[in-house]
Amino acid sequence: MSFELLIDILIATVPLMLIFATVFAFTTWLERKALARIQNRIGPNKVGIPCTRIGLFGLGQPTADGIKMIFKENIVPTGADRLFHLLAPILALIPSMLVLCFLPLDFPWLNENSVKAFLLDGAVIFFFAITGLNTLAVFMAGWASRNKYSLLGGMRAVAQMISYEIPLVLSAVIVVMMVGSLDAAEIAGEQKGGNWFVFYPWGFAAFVIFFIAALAETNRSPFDLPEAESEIIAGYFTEYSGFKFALFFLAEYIAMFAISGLAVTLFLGGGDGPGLAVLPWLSVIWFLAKIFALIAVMIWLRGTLPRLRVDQLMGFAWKFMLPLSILNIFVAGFAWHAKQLDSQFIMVITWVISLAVLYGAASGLNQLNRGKVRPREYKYAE
Amino acid sequence: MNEISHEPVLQQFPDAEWDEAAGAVIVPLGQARTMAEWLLGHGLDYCSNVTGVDYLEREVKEKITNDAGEVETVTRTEPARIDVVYHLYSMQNKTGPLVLKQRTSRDNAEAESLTPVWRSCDLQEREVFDLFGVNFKGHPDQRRILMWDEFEGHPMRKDYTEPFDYEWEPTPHNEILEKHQKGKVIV
Amino acid sequence: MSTAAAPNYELIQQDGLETNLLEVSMGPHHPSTHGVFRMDVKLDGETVVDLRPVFGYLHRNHEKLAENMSYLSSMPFTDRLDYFNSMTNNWAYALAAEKLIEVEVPERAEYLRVIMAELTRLVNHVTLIGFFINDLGALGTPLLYAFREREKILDLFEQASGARMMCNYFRFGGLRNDVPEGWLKRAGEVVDRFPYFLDEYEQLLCENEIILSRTQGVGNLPRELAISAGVTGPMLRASGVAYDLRKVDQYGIYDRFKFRVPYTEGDTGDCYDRFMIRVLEMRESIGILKQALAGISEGEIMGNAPRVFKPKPAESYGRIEGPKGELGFYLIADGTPKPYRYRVRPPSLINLTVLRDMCLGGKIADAVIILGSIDIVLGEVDR
Amino acid sequence: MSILGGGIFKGMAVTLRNFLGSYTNKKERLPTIDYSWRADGALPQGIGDYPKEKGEQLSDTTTVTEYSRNFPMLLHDGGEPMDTVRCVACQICERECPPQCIYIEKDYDENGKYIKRPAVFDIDVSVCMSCQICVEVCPFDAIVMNSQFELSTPDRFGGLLMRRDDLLKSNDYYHKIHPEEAAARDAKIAAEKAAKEAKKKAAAEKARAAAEKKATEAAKEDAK
Amino acid sequence: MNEEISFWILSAIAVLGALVAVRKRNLIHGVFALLVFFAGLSGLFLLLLAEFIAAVQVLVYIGAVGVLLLFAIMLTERVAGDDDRRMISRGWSWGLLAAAAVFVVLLLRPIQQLPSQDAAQPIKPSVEALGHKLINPYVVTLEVLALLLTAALIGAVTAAQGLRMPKEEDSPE
Repeated sequence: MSFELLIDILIATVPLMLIFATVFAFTTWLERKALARIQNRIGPNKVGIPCTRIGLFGLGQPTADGIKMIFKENIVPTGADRLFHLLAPILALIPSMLVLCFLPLDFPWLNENSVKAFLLDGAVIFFFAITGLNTLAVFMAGWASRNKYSLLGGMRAVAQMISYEIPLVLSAVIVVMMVGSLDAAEIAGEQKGGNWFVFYPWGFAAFVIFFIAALAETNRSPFDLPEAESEIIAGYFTEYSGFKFALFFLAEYIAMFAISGLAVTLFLGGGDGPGLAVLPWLSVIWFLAKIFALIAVMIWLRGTLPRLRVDQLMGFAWKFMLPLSILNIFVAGFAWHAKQLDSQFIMVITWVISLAVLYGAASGLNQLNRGKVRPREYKYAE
Repeated sequence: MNEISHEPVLQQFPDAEWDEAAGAVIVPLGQARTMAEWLLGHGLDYCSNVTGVDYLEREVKEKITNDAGEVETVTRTEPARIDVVYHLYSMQNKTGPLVLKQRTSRDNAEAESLTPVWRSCDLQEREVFDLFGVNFKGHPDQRRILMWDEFEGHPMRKDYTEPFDYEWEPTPHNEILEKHQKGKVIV
Repeated sequence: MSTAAAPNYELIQQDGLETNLLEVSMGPHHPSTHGVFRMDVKLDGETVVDLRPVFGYLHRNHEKLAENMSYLSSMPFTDRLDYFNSMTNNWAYALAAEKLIEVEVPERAEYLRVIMAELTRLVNHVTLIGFFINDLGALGTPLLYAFREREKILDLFEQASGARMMCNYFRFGGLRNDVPEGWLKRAGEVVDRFPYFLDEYEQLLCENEIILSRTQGVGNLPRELAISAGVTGPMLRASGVAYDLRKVDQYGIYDRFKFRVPYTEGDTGDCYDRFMIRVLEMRESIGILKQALAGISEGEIMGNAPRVFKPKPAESYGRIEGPKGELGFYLIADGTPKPYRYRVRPPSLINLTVLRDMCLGGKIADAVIILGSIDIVLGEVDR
Repeated sequence: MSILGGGIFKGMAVTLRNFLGSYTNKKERLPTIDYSWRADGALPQGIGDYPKEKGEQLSDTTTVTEYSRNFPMLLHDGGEPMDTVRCVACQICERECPPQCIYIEKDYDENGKYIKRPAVFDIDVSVCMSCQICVEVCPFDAIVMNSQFELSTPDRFGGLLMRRDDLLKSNDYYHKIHPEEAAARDAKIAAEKAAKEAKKKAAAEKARAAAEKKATEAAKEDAK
Repeated sequence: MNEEISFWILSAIAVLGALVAVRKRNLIHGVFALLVFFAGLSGLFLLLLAEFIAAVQVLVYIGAVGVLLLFAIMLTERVAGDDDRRMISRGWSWGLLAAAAVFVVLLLRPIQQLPSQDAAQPIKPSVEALGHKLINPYVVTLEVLALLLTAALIGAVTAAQGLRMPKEEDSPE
């Protein structure tokens, strides 16, 4: 192994981790601030530059939180599996960090070799393979804590992640099918010039399914059942404190970035955006901006929605998302063949038919699953 | 709110008494359940309040007019007792209340449970059992409700005196204190 | 009827694959048991097969305390029963004691009592809905909107009585003091703004698909059982019984106001009904408030009742339609300045009678929201 | 047919409106931050940063509302506190206090004669629940509610036990913190005093008249 | 050189994982050790430039089989055994014999052929090539496998349906 290759790899990986760690800190602040404003509070506003009274809108809050987390006591319950209790947060963090390198981020400082460090033919499939490891970490945390709530949370998390991985993968498969490649860079390249897949009916449906499944995968509201504080305290990290908790927290946010990044790659054109011809490095900015847009929607949803019940959650995955995403594959295949004919008229027809089929199927499934659930009328007695 | 007349009850159950001062029907011994079912059948479907009242043995001075037409003060002793009071209403007729009282002795307090008739007595009778020590025959789940299971005594009784410390139990502190007083531990 | 009412403490039979039951003690330290309430839950997977409420963690024997002090002195303690609704607690106690000493309440005081009680109802219902949605898993957004509006009403309470929650405002025969100048105008402004908030609140919650599917068909309470179990308040009306003490007893001056009592059409009520009945009740309360604020006139606020008194031996039972249900006070006077017997009929406790019946067979998440929809305050449950 | 997920979108519209509204309409959306919505508008603006930035009015205990109450204080009419203290140590408040946090001892002079003032008047403010019952039962208007709230202390046991001398406040101070209430109370005392004086006067008049009558009668007698 | 170092490290991880998986009496620990073995194996595939197989190894063996094992263990009575007791089971010699037999049968020939393989050109199997192979020559096998899996899935669903609790009749509205 040449020393230079090692340097190249470090050039590729270290900034990635640093950037996302910083972005993580900023996102926690953003989330707290946005949620506070949604809830008509002002959120963190005190911690700014130390030893001064400058608040900086509370931008120092993540740093302060981090310092607090590090110095907090690490409590391991009696009877807990100490080794697994320690390993679980680490195991949660590693896959989340690892998958970041599959995102097609063209940093200006990358050279040929360092790009090669991530160059994998099957980037998309690797992405799913590695994010699947999160399940194990969650299970490990839930089991090792020796707490019934943790165990319930762990079991919920495992069931949920496995179920939602299927619609997630199936909607990604559509893009892979249309592009004919598993390579993330190639998929992003296909969407250059505003030809984003989200603008197609099948692409839009797949994007919505992907986004909903991604919410479930990252345990975000309204699918935050594994950490449902009103039912099972904090789920699998009930017994975590201090730095281990911070690692879980970090892992969760990094996973959010990673999965949003994949959504951006698959459906939102990757680094595509105006001004690329003049400034090529702008693509990174566009990419991150799109990630932030998705995360803002996640925060917005979190501020709005209550969570589902566990059986409804599974029902939603298997009875709504799965049939719809399978149908969507057929629609996409149909659209692909129609595209080969290269006719404006057929394109329009395809559009209309795809839209009708997808919307009809969605509302049909919705009716089927929700049954008699609807707003009611009430009587008044004088 | 229309009052419910107690006359039909007294007609149906001749043994029942009417306590004018309290405005309550005193249920004859052993007939509480039958009476409750009869009342339920006659529209009193809602039992609002169940509680106990503890009366110690006491001397009552009463002014009565004797045969000669003079007012004289008579002292009589009222025996100690516990009343279990039920406030009944009718939701369908929107009438009420009718007050029932089960009277029982203090030493061996026992009453008939009306939980099988009105579910609302469930927790409230448990509470009376807990705080007054009235044993309810026929209650499906008679346990202490507000006090902990190991608690002794019935705090709502009038002669209840609270112990110095409810939850005193020997702790290491005492040992350390003793040692400290003997000069063994240097703090 | 008694069969429907008979409590059944048997475990649900489980068929099929035999697995160990998971026994979870939810509470007294649990985020959503609304205080130090505890439920001993047996779970089969996530399904509740047995549930036993455990009470008493906040027990302070309020009744015994009150039996050892004068009638007036236990008035501030009634604030601490249901600490969300101190005004209505005061009213119920004042009502019972006023029956003993037979004083007239001046008209202005009666109007102010109605205003305070209805404002309290708004506070209670709006926060309850917030907590309920919080139990459903929303990240406190509806709750904080509720608190935002509650803030405005609590400011009114503070201006009138000097305290935000422990108001201690009612006295036997009237009120402690008159409201300050301009208070009625400010109250009018708050009341006028409230419907806009309710519109927004309903838009946020009432059509949300997740809330609909989480609450409908969950925690069914049949009418028969509700009546037999003495369930009162919005919970009873959600089970299809239009029984409101403001209509039935017409205590105070409620006979002067025009308002309607919302209730469910069918024979059973679920969590959604209980939630919606409260929303609709708030609208009616606003109607009452508007009438009361328009109808109030100048005058005395205190009848000629002494602060400390010795009522003649008698018994009285005063009950009002509290926001949580029928709040009753049972007093026995024996001629001394202290009540011989002082009993609170706590709606929160008695509404919990049916908790087990509603939770069995549901999921653990359902148990949490059913408890939320019952609307308990532990200060009142344990007393 | 309603739109798929229409309720969710409606809810999201509401939260978005609140998000934006918290920047534009503070009066409605952030009532605890913005106090200008209050009709009296007399609230200190720096209150949000309370321990760091004390609003002007907080330091001299001017209160939020007229009726706000924190812990009781004893009133005196100015000058040397113990000479003009209104309390006569009748112990009614001690008896009526719901949490039993008042302790009073009467004052006696060296001859063992009861002077109408308290020798000891302690209020344990860690027990006091600010219910104002003592104020209501006091027949001498001697005890009223203070609104000072900065009472935190590092001393667990002694620090929250307010002694007589801590509790003594002048009537002027009372006028400062609760102007309306104090004025009403003063008026009531004045009226009572006037009534008493009138009664005394009437009694004196009566006595004088009786004496005069007696005198005239005596004079008549003498004349006879 | 690099490849060799990586190979030895990964092999060590895999072997250690396998050994721990066999020896641990705590079932959960055992499963996680097994997963470490799978991870090592996946690394070895990656070293052979078989990216797709490596990904599938992670996806299927770690992601799916591991979780399946964990779920199965959750249904057993005693999850955590005593690690100290009976470190070597009674029939260990038979196990060793069986392992040796499998090793000989499966790997003897490839090992004998090693020198000749050395000269062969390393091919880079791309996902695309794999896909074409699956669709063109092996399409029947693939379809049959798919059918089998579907049948298994339907069977599992049917079995689960039979075991479900008899549901109480839906309450009226």
